[in-house]
Amino acid sequence: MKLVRYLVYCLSETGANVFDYRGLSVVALVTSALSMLCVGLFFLIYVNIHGVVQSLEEDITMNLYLDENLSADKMLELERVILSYPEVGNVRFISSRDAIEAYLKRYPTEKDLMESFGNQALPASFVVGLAPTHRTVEGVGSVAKKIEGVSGVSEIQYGQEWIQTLWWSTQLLMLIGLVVGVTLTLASIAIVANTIRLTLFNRKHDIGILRMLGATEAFIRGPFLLEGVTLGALSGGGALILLKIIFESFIYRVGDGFMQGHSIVFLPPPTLAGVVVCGALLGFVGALLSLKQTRKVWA
Amino acid sequence: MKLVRYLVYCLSETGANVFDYRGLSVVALVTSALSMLCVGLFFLIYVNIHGVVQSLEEDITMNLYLDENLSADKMLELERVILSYPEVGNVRFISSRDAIEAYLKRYPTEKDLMESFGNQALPASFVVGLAPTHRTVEGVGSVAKKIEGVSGVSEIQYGQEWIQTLWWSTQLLMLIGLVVGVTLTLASIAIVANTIRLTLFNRKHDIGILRMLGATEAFIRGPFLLEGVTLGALSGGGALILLKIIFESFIYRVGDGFMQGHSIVFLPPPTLAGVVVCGALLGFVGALLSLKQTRKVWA
Amino acid sequence: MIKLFHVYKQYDTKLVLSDVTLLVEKGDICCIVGPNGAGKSTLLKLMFCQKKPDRGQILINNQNVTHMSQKAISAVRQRMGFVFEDYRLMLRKTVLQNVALALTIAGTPLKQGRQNIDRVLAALGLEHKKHDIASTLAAGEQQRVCIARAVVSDPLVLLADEPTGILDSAAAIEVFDLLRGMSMRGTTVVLATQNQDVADRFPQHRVMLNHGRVTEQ
Amino acid sequence: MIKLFHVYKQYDTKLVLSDVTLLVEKGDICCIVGPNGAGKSTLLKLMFCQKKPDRGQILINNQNVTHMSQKAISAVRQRMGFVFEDYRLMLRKTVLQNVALALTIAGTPLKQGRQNIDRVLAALGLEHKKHDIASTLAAGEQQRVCIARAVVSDPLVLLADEPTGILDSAAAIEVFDLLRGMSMRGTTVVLATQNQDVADRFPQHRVMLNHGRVTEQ
Ligand SMILES: Nc1ncnc2c1ncn2[C@@H]1O[C@H](COP(=O)(O)OP(=O)(O)OP(=O)(O)O)[C@@H](O)[C@H]1O
Ligand SMILES: Nc1ncnc2c1ncn2[C@@H]1O[C@H](COP(=O)(O)OP(=O)(O)OP(=O)(O)O)[C@@H](O)[C@H]1O
Ligand SMILES: [Mg+2]
Ligand SMILES: [Mg+2]
Repeated sequence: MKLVRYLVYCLSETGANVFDYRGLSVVALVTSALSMLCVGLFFLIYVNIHGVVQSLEEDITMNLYLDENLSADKMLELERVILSYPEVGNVRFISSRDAIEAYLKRYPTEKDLMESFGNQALPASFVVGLAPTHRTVEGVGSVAKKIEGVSGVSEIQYGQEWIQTLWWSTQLLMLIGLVVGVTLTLASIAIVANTIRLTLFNRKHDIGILRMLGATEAFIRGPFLLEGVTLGALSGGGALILLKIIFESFIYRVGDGFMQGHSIVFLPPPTLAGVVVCGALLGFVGALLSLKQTRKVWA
Repeated sequence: MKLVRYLVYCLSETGANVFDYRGLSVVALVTSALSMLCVGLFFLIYVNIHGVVQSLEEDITMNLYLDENLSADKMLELERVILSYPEVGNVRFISSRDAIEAYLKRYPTEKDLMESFGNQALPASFVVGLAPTHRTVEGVGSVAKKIEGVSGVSEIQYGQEWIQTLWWSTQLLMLIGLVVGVTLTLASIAIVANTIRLTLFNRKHDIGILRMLGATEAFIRGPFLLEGVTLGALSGGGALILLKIIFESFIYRVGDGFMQGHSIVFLPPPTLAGVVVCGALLGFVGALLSLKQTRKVWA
Repeated sequence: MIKLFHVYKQYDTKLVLSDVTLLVEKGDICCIVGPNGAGKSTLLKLMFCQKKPDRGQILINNQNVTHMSQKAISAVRQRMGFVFEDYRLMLRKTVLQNVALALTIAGTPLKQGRQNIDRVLAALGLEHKKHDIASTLAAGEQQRVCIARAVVSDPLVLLADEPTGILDSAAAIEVFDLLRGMSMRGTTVVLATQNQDVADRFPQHRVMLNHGRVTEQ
Repeated sequence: MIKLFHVYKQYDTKLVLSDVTLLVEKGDICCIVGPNGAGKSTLLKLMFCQKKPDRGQILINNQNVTHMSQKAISAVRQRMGFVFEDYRLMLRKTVLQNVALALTIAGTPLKQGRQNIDRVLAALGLEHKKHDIASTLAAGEQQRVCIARAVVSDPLVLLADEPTGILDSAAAIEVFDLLRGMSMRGTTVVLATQNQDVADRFPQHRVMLNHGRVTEQ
């Protein structure tokens, strides 16, 4: 009963604060929604590129070219050794002849050249598929390192270059996203904190009265915290709406070219809820920061 | 006399405002100095790259390769025509033989090849230097277009590709600089405006008294405008100091490699003064914005 | 019940209260009289835990409030009413909201609260101003709202600093009657004033304060 | 000199002043008496151009102030002094700074200003508080500083709303003497009070106000 009355009080106070300083509140809402939008945009891009990377990673295989003149026994043993690694999912043998046939299918004009080299024109190889748990850019690197030392293997190929590029790109993207995210998150907090501080300064006299009436710190702070949470959550929601609009009207069309048939997705529903909750949390933190001075100033 | 007294009043009020809310003032100073620093950094990079671009532009020449078997008369006439363009500064003739000699000096091993082609291995050409007023990326393009139609000229070469790249890079840099500059300038204004608004809200009661004592709007606003100007100018100055520190300790060392011998310069002194003045102006605008509401609220 | 033992209060070098010892029984009305700057408001602020004494002890309802946490002070204040020169009304709120706030904070049940509000506003002649915004009231009306807010939660202790200074004689008499009624119901009342006429109305317990010293009791 | 012709002031449906006609000669002391809520403060605020009348005309020193620009109002106010219930002191500043501010705004020459300050503070018994921060003063002392600020620039017109409500009798007498001295030197004084005793001290020109109407002049 007492709690209900307090909640009613908090709601009406917050409403009055927001209404009395509606200009300020709107500015705060818009600016912090825009910062959150930037973070969301980055997140959206990240989620989508991450999807592509993952599907590309699933196709990662490794070619092990074998020493010339390796005996059949040795080859079988090698296959068994490779299969024993936990990172390896499957191994397919490609004989020198298979390799040449595949090559000639692709480049039929080079038949003469191939024939002049004889049967050993191309070396035999194993195509190694990775276990599902290791189908990542890091995974293939670590397996390659293990197999390198095994005798009978002359060369390992697994598209180091584009895998490295992919790896660095995602790392870079994550880094930039992190920096941008942290900066703009701090900016949002600062914006909310400043807004609350303004209403707080305006309620200085009223806060003094509350304290004289025996209101506890928690009682006094409630409406301001609620205001912060409301502003934050509304900013988060606003950012999501803006994000959806941009997504529908812009990214969705532009992006398709880049995505190699991989369809672009919006943020998943739990993430959407998460953004709003995070917004509320940011607002809460902002309000807390600005409230730190109440006790000091108006004791 | 009256003015002196008013100035003393403004100074003491501003001092009191800044002192009473020193935490706030410091935060405002630091954040707006940082935004201005970003703008300054961009400006610095722009100034330097612009310098390199200018010196590169001065070296821009154009090679006009001539039709084979053009008679000496025709060549002379062509030279006269080209020199008649106002954009052209000088023309140097390089005969087919000169060209081959120059080529062989660079690649001595290809002597046999050259000899097998005979005297006409490389075409004769004019090297066209541009008039000082047209030594720009756009200038060379327009001249090339004019000469293209002239008979006797088989081909024009002026490094279209790198010139285009250079052109686009500077354009892009200018665009990004503009966007970043405008955004952060607005941010600085907002920061100062918000700070002044906070002190203003705190002086509400005092402003009411001032108005009752017969103070004019100008009188009341003076200290707040001064506060804005001071904050802005200090932010500008702070940004410059930070910029200088970064310049000395970081850019100066890193940049030298990129700059192709062109020495890196700091912003010129008039620009330095300009930054501080601009800072003051931003602060002034910020203060004006936050003062717009005084009349409305405390009439 | 309020007890002060040898209380001193000093600002910088200026001694504002010196060796004040005072006992106000439950249900008593104590009138502190003295000229401007005598230290009356300071004394009331000490009782309200708004300032701390430099020396001496203060007991409110058998609780020593001299060294108390902020939280405990809040709890004590919820059982006290005050009419001070500063800490007046919330000017953006209505009379009702201002008065009801005291009840919300004190946690008085809603029903009893509503009855109290109506009774107190009637006693102070403010019924018809119930829904007016505080800032639109005349100064004397605002002062009466402050008094209403102080008494509405039936506090154990009521501290009133010059409550009738700007009230006309009719309103002042209403206020005095209200204070007497409250003391009859057991509230301990401390009243500070510079006005001899006001003091003369409460001859039972009168304390003369001058330059921070109790000169007559 | 102040003239009001058939002045009306209304808030929403509530008529606060109705058909007030009043003439206060230069150097006159006019005492407006009436209970709380009679409209005294509203009347003074109209004279001070802080509110506009709904009907009627107001002349201050032969200037019609009924429809004036903000700038012109500022100029008029520089020649007026006020003691109002709100718009009290700048609490962060010293007594001297508060009083001197009025002189700075009115543009009084520095030398004369200094003399005025010393004279006025002495007359109100505030010399020793000259460099105290306003917030540390007792309520009555603050009120006297307000009065000092109002009279220091030798205004043509002085409006005082309940200036002695919280002052002790000695201080009140000082204030009354000050007001009489000013009126002798040509200042037109309008004083509003609910207190009959105060009104009795200014019998020359007394205006009874009740429910917004002048009942006796
Ligand atoms: N915070 C403070 N710092 C310094 N001096 C103070 C402070 N508060 C009060 N004083 C001084 O203490 C003295 C007593 O002040 P107090 O407000 O208690 O007087 P009072 O009896 O209430 O007077 P009044 O009738 O005018 O209200 C005054 O001289 C005042 O200047
Ligand atoms: N802004 C306003 N809006 C609505 N009503 C108002 C406003 N200002 C004043 N009033 C009403 O006008 C009436 C007269 O107010 P005023 O302040 O002039 O009275 P007063 O004679 O000064 O009383 P007091 O002696 O208490 O100061 C009051 O009833 C008040 O409620
Ligand atoms: Mg007092
Ligand atoms: Mg009044």
